[in-house]
Amino acid sequence: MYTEKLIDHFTNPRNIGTLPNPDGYARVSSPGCGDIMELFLQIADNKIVDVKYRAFGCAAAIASSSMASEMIKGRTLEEAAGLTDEQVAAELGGLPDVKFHCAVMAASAVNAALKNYCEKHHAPVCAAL
Amino acid sequence: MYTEKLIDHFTNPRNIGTLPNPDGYARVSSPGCGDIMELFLQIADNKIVDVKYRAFGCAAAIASSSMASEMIKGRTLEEAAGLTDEQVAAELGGLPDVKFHCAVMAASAVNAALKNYCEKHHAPVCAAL
Amino acid sequence: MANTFLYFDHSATTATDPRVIEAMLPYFNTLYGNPSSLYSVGAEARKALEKARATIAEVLGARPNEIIFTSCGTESDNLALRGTTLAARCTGNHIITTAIEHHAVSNTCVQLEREFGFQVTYLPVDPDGLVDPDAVGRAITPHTALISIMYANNEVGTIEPIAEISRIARRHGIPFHTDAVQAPGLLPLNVDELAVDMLSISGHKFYAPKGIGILYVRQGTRLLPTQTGGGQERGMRAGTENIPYIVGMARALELADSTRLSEVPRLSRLRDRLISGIVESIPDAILTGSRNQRLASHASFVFPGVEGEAVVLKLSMLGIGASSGSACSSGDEGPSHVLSAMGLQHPVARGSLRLTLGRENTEQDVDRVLKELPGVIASLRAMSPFYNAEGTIAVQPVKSL
Amino acid sequence: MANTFLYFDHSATTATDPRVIEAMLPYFNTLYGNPSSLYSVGAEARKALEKARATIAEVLGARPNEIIFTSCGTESDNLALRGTTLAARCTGNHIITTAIEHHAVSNTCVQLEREFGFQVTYLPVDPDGLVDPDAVGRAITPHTALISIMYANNEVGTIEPIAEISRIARRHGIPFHTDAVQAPGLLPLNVDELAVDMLSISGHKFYAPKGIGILYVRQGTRLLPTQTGGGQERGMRAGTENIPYIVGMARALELADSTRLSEVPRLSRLRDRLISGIVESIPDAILTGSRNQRLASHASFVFPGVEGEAVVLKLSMLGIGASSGSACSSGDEGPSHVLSAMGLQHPVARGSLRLTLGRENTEQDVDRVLKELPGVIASLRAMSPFYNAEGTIAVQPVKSL
Ligand SMILES: Cc1ncc(COP(=O)(O)O)c(C=O)c1O
Ligand SMILES: Cc1ncc(COP(=O)(O)O)c(C=O)c1O
Repeated sequence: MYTEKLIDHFTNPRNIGTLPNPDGYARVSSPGCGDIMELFLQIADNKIVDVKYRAFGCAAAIASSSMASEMIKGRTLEEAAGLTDEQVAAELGGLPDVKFHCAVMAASAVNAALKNYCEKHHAPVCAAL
Repeated sequence: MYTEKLIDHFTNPRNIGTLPNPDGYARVSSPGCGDIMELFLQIADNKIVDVKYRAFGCAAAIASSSMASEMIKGRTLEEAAGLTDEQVAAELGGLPDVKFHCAVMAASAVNAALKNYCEKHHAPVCAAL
Repeated sequence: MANTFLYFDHSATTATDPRVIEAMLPYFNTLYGNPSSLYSVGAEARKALEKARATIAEVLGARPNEIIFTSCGTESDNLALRGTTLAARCTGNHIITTAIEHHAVSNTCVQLEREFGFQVTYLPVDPDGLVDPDAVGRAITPHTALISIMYANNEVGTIEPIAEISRIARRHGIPFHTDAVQAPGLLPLNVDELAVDMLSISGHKFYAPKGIGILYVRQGTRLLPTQTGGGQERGMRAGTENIPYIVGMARALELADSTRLSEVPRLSRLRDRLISGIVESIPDAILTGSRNQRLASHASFVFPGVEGEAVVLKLSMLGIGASSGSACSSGDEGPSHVLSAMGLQHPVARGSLRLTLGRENTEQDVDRVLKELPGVIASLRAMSPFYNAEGTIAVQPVKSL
Repeated sequence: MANTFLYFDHSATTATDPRVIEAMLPYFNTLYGNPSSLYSVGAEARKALEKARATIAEVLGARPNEIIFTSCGTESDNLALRGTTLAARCTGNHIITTAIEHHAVSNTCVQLEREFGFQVTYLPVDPDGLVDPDAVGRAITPHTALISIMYANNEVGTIEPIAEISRIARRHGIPFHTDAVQAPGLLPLNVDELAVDMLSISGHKFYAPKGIGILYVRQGTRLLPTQTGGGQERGMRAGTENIPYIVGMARALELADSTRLSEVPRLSRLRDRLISGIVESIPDAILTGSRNQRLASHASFVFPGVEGEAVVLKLSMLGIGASSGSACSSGDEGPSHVLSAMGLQHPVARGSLRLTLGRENTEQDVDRVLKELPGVIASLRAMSPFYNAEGTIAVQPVKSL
């Protein structure tokens, strides 16, 4: 049911942890099943220079969070702001239908954390979010 | 489902046939499934000296008819008139519940043929029938 | 009496094919996981389940998510009938079926009539057992919730004009179900060509075990599930899946369908030899069912003057397994409803014999039947009050008990 | 990672016992007849069927004609619930059950409510998962048509006071059904001592295959059949009988019941070792279900801060098969209804893990779990937003998507 890539991100999740003073922060939950992702961004020169997260949920939730964190690390805010659930799922090699909401959660966390940063810093990327 | 004795009477039915001028005759059918037994008695000196029958029906019907014919052959009218379905079934070593009506048919044919004889000959055994 | 038992009752059930047993065995105690579980033995079971579903969908020309696994043909019929009619009971209360359906359909209709207020039209058949498609059209009312007509009859082998009838149903927007339990390996099963919305299959009729079935349900067909619980079979049929049998049935259906085009002519030749041999050698033998619209495996007769169970038992003692529709036993008294619907009445209808061919039957087997059967019929007729030496049937009024 | 896979999910399903497979095999392609047929292969099948029925009746202390063979535990539950309530629907429209039944019971109750106008009382349970017999008595109305309460719960292993409750039902003349699917081999099954009118069993929980079940129905209990067709199972469950599985299940039940008195203490010791080992080595681990009124095979927990499926998957990678009630998948979102009924809410309830023991498990197996599990829980907690280093659960309001 899960791809090897997903299992790899579940078994060895990248960027696990928290940042003490994040520039961008979000905590989102998946309605219905109640999975949680908490995302911490450190931003400098319009770039995501560090990213950490914590996740509560099934293997797909953990792997989606890990994958999303990898996909935005080192990217500009504009690049990261475009992240979609489909991209996260595709990068994992696909998700079972019933688990697609995990990719939705991860992409939403990215966008919410970017929005949090933008609101605090009046960054122009906000308009897109 | 059938006893060996029943199978024997089905495979080698005794007293099969008809009598041209029977002293007692009956044709009875089993309601519902429509099995038929036709019984011919030759009677002399208050005794059943010959018996023949034809039967249409399943193995149990044929065997019950055969067994009943054996049980009354050579008996006095009084002896034969007492024949019951339970006796026929018991003599066959038992009948499946759903086939008990076959023994009922055979015993009824015996009683009906005796009655037919008695009515024609005003024999006293009639009262019991 | 020969040593080998010759089996001529393939419409009743078949022996499980050794290749099917082999396909099943690993799923009993190696890959035995519950397909709903997450770890590896469960994952293997789930994979096997979905592979079987895909194989079956392929044979039916269907989508995998249109295949529901059930516990037998009877359950498939029940789910189709109860499921669609109970789902539609606020808008429709009328069912159209025929007078010659298997009891899995007809007794379910009776319960829907008695207990749930449905009205059922039981369409008549002609003396060959054929349903008139025009009669189906005429029976349709604005309240018709379902039409259910079998693909081929189990007692007399007649093949019904399903594709024609289903198109009438479709024009009226009424779901159409067919009991195809007798069809696998003998008739094409493509659900789009047949234009059916639901189709029932039972494993044990084509060399898979007894106790497994399929209901094909076209996407968009509304069904109220009749077995509720865990969400198995997309909520349409709850219960832990019988993986070994499902895997076995998929294999069996594949085998049956892939050998169909070669088996059908072979079986037809054997069947025709059987039919003409019997009709020629036994006086007053009557073929039941259609001569042309007939399953390749199926030969059925009535022999006036005898009773079917007695014939079957005598044949069995001679090492030949056959069956009769006349079983006079619990709950099922009197002659077959199928023969009655075709116009055959007691006592003639009670002299029914069904000989149904299968993979292992040969010409020699057929010849053995042709050698033994005339004597069996003659011996029973000799003691029958319904058959006299001149060969005519003597029916007289009888005294009932 | 060790080579052998350790199976700790016997409440989900079991591997079929080789002795059971051996008992079944002849009925696939040697004695494969249809039990309704007359000739020898059919007679052998019929004999096997009735022998199996007698064996099972003996274990249950029942009469053979009170045993109905079904296709699974789910069907048994469905037949008991639908069968009695639909038969009684003119006089009674009320059902009493509990909030912790298997979905085979609870979802059937939901359908009876939504589609057939029944009223259902779902009795609460205490934090151990126990039903209060007095609450059953209080819930009875003049319209109560059925009481259905499980013998032992599949998620938390709690054993319900069935014998006490059934006597209350009997005093009121209300039929009492128990889902005993988790009981064979672990609890006594005598239907008179339990005083139950109906009892459900599923083969695959005691080393018979998936896809076969039993419903015991006390003589005199009124049921409307839910699967109609041929007259099999005395008209209570139509469909050609699955002889191999029926024979196998009889053998399996015999084996399970005859080893029960020796297996229960052995399993209890393993279970207790598992429970105390886990509770001692994993911070904040909580045993779910009753400590004393508990199946000998059953250990279940919640681990705050983690999610059950993730735990199960990690254990599976370490070669240990377990399960979780938290499966967040189609149709079954959110935490288990059983844990909710016991007062455990999200997110704690989602950290559930069930380890259920079986015949082949040893002390070494238990010790392997005790060695691996703490690391699994710790690694998941390390990434959890619900669990901080101090070991307390931090639940904060969250932004929903
Ligand atoms: C036409 C037809 N429909 C339904 C059934 C019932 O199938 P099953 O025996 O699998 O319940 C049968 C055979 O028994 C059949 O021949
Ligand atoms: C308590 C309980 N009832 C019913 C069932 C359903 O049985 P089956 O899987 O045979 O449909 C199960 C197991 O799945 C169970 O644990």
